[in-house]
Amino acid sequence: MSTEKKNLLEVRNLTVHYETDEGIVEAVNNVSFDIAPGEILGVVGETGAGKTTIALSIMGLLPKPPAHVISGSIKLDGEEFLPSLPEPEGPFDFAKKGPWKAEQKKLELRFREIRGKKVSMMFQDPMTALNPVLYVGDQIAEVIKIHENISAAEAEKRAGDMLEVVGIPRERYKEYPHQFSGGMKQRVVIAIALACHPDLIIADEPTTALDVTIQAQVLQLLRNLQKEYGTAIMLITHDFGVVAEICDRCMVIYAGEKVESGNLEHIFDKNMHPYTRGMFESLPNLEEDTDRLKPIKGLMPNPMDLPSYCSFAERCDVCEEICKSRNPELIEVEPGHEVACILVTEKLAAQNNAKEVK
Amino acid sequence: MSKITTPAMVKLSKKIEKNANVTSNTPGREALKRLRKNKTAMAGLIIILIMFIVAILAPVIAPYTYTEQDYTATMQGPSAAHIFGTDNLGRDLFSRCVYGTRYSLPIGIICTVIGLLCGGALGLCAAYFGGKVDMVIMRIIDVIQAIPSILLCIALVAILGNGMWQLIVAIAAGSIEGMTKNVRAAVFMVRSNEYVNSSKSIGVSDANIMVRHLLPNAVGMIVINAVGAVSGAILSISSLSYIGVGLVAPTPEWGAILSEGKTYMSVAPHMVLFPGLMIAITVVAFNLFGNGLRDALDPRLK
Amino acid sequence: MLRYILKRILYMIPVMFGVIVVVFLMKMITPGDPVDHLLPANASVEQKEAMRDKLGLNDPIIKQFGDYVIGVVTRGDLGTSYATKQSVAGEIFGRLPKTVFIAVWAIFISQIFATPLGILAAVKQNSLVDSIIVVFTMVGASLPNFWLALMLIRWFAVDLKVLPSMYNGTAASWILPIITVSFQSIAMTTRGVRTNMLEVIRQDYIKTARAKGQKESIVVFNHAFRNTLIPVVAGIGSGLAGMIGGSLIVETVFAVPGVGKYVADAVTARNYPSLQGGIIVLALIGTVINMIVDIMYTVVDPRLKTTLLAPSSRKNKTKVAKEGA
Amino acid sequence: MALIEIKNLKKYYTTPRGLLHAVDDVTLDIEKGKTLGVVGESGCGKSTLGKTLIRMEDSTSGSIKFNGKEITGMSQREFKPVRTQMQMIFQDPYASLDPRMSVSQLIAEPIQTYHLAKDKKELDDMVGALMDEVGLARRLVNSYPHELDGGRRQRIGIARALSLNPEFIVCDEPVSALDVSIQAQILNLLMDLQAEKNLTYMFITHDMSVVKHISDDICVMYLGQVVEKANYQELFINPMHPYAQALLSAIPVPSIHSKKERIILKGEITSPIDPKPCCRFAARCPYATDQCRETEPELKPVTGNPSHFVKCHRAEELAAAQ
Repeated sequence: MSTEKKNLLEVRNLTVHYETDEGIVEAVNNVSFDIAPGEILGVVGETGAGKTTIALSIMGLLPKPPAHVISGSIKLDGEEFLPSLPEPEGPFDFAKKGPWKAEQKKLELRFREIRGKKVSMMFQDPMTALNPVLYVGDQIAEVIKIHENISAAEAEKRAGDMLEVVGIPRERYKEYPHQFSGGMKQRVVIAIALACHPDLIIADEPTTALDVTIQAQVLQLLRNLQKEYGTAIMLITHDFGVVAEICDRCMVIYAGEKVESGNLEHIFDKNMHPYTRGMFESLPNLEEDTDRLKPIKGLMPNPMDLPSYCSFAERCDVCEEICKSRNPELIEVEPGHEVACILVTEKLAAQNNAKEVK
Repeated sequence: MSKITTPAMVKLSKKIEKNANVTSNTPGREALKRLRKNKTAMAGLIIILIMFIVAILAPVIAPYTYTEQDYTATMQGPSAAHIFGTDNLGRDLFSRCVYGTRYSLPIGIICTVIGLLCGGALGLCAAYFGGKVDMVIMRIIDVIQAIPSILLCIALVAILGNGMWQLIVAIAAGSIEGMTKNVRAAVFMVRSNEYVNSSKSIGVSDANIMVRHLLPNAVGMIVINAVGAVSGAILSISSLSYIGVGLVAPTPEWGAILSEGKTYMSVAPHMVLFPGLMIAITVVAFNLFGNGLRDALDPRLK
Repeated sequence: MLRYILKRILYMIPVMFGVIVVVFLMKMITPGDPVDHLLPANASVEQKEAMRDKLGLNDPIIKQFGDYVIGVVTRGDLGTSYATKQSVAGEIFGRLPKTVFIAVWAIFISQIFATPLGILAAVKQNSLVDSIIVVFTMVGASLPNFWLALMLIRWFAVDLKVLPSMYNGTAASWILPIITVSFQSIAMTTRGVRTNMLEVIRQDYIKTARAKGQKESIVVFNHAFRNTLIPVVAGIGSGLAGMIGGSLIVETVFAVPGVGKYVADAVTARNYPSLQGGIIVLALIGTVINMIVDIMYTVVDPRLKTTLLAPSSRKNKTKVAKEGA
Repeated sequence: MALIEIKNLKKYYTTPRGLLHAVDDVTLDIEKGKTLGVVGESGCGKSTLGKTLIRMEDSTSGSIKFNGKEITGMSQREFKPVRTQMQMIFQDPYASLDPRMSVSQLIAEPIQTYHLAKDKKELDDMVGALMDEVGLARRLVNSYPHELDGGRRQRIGIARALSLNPEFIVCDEPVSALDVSIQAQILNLLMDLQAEKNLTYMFITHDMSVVKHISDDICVMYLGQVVEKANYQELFINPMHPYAQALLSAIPVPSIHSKKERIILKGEITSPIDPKPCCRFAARCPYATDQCRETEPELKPVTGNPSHFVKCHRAEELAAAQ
């Protein structure tokens, strides 16, 4: 991993739970990762893997309640954004409540300063991400007005510029979202995200709702703008194709845990975690004919009832006795390539032992 | 990766163990479970049940008959002998209010059921057949809707004359418009679901789709609205009585009791207060229950 | 836009025609002979027969219906009051301003209170404030308005003696009727605003606004509230229409000489022409209000505005087609 | 003889803005035991085509022959026996199952509709056999859809479609709502069932890799029309229509070694309301000429390959130039 200081975003041991009527959903468990400036990190996982929860934690937009950040640290440019004080236990814990509330308030104020300015977020569905009763132009101007001390006219002019940057003529400033097609709306969403030249954009499945040809347009635009502005992107997706297209690095999330991460070569060609492998094998191949797909058997475990050992053990083809004995730890198999699999750990340890014996 | 153990999680794992052998719950049973957990809904239901018991046991509960007059004790305030006080003829208000449950409650429910049957049939036809049938029915409903429902009820009672069945006809007729619209909307919502298409693609007949898919899925929404309609009907009944149509004095209907009492309000406010409270409590109970039902049947809104 | 308004006005015609048909049918089944009410009790059989001819009661029903419709539509002829032997239309229109006055004020007051209360409850969902507001709306919507009116009279007129108990033409005597009507309306509107606000606050575009770093208060008012305006407008419409129906009761309690009291008096006196005339006039008002509400929708909801303005939407489409990457 | 023969099929809807040409003049054959993949972007009419085919929507004009029999003019009674032969699997397994029915009720519904079981016992046996066939554990027989995941729900949908022993199944995006690992399970199941029962599929999807995997022939639709139809390999190796070329080049490939040239199209799919009589792709086509903007090309076989159809004035000219 690159030197700690250079990182734009550092997430350490993030654990987030949702408290629901049915029980506690362990959405994110002990996830750590970094994003360097100007880097595109792909976050891949299936529905319910906890990708969006990670994104919302970074933005400070988790719905509380029911969400609770149990532990961890989120540092943006070295500044800590998770509260240091523990949550009060119940409404009558007055001793903890006062300072906790004060800290929450301070954090919220700080979050408001960075949201849209330093980190912006694109939500999954462009159809619903724009306010239906406001002009699209004004929705872009809004973020500029919040963060930059300029006149309304100036902000509107800048918003018009942004429209042109994403390939929409500025005459359409005074139109409503419903007058735009899906791809155009996503362009507006990109314009909002980029308007204040943030250091990091969190894009939550930005192209999932779009058709293939439109997806290609939007990805191209996103990549071009990313290069031009030097913005880092955390791209959440379930599609390895999209990752291959634009990402520099990739991390795979399974049942709220990070199972593998590395650069594209590590993930696509030298992947070691059985889940990552299984994902690739279950994809229909475009380049060559395959008679049968190799699906991963079974289902993702209920996030309310995760096992005390490797969450993937029940679905794993190569699972051994030892896999059900403990939780795997994330180890670095080669520089920048991390895997959380007990078998990989064991194999590596055996190799090292052999070396030592020699 | 270490596991974090919190007290809540321990509680949860116990819960999971408890539920381990519960294999399946029908959506209806799950809704019922949610309903039972809903405190306000249960409070509403309990009040309604108490009202029913009072209605059935009225002769036992009421210390006097509702016609018994005591000229030595007219317009007395609440006391141990007359906990709600007495009216201008010396009748015991508590007894009259107790007997009042025998009017508002059953009539309100009967009117709603009649309105639901008529309106439900119309709404179901409109929603299912669509096209011209829908248009004709909805135009008729538009006309009825144009006349404020309380006015329609009053006009009908004025023409039909005072009395129990006339009142029922009038209130039921006044509720048809709302019922038709509700049932139509509910069925429309269900009809747009893909599973209706799925059954059509199999070749299931229209009647079967209506009975097996549309009604069971729409029934929740219809019931919620019907419960709300009962409280509306109870308010209408008492409003009519108050104006002096429908059930009139000396019937111990709450609105009628109140109407009798209003003349003496400056000297004997209890003659207005208690019957009004009875109406309010009953209506609140139905509204509470209706809201709870909504939460239980439609968890999305919570 | 103009075409839409015109269409909406034209649409009122069949509805009002239907109302007239309903009222005519009521007239047909109404018990009693109208002639008895219009002539002195000692009138001779010939006099009655002449009156009947004059009123067209001997004509075939179809002709009676035709004459009735023509009378209502062309001359605003709603018949003659049994009680005063005056034109019903004239009497009603003389009383209309009072009813409308109460309703408009009540709407105004209820919006002023209900909107902030509803928003507050939704923003602080499940808090103590929310619970109090919810309980208030529940109880407020359940109180019979005549009872509430009597209680208000008792407190303000009898006990405190600060306001007149009955309408007497002074400004002070308007206060209690308006409070009574608005109270229920506040409860119902608050509930509506809260439900809609909760719905809107869950939407993605609210998350987007928050992700911009916008202040929560601006998120609530600029983004969320503007989207709840659509149902709020609908609430105003149905509320006003409902109030005009409810005016019957409140005007009776406070003896306000409005249309509501006129109709209520007609009911107790079995003065059918006045009752039927009242139905037609009140239905007309309700229909007009609904029309205005439908038109207002297009103002608050840009989605409706553009679909209704067909030419401009076509223009947009060509722009989309021209659009390049 | 093909199992399904579609000739000049049209399905128009009247909308306030004009006539929507959802399916416009489609001519197709589907051979028995084969899979025809239908691909296109949202709004291209592929779902409407599927629904019109099994008469969930009545066609505006044109002919559909099933086993040589014309079915468009049939009365409901005549059509009833045919309907059992043509079934459909729906896109969203969350919406296409009645939430108030248990698994057994859902699977039994078609059997009961056609009175195929003599008694309760036989019905239960048939339901159990179907559950085995689609890989649903029998212990789930009394479960409700809300308790099951997407993959299992889609298995119920498949069991429903299979219960009448159809010859032909329209699969309308059956895997697009599922995660990749589950998607592979369902695709395998569909292919196994086809091999076992000699089923004929029409597989509607927007996912090019899925359609390539499962189809024998593929047709590409654009604004209600078939613009290209060919064997799956032929289409992927040698796409002739500029739209098909763009569509194929736009697929993100999950590999870091694929270095293909992307064709990024201008603009977006327009709506098929009152289209002009010209090539519908002309507005976005990088090769469009005046001819393309004035006259509509025909869907005709490519010279030298009678099974490869393309609807483009310039296809062969462009292919030769490359």
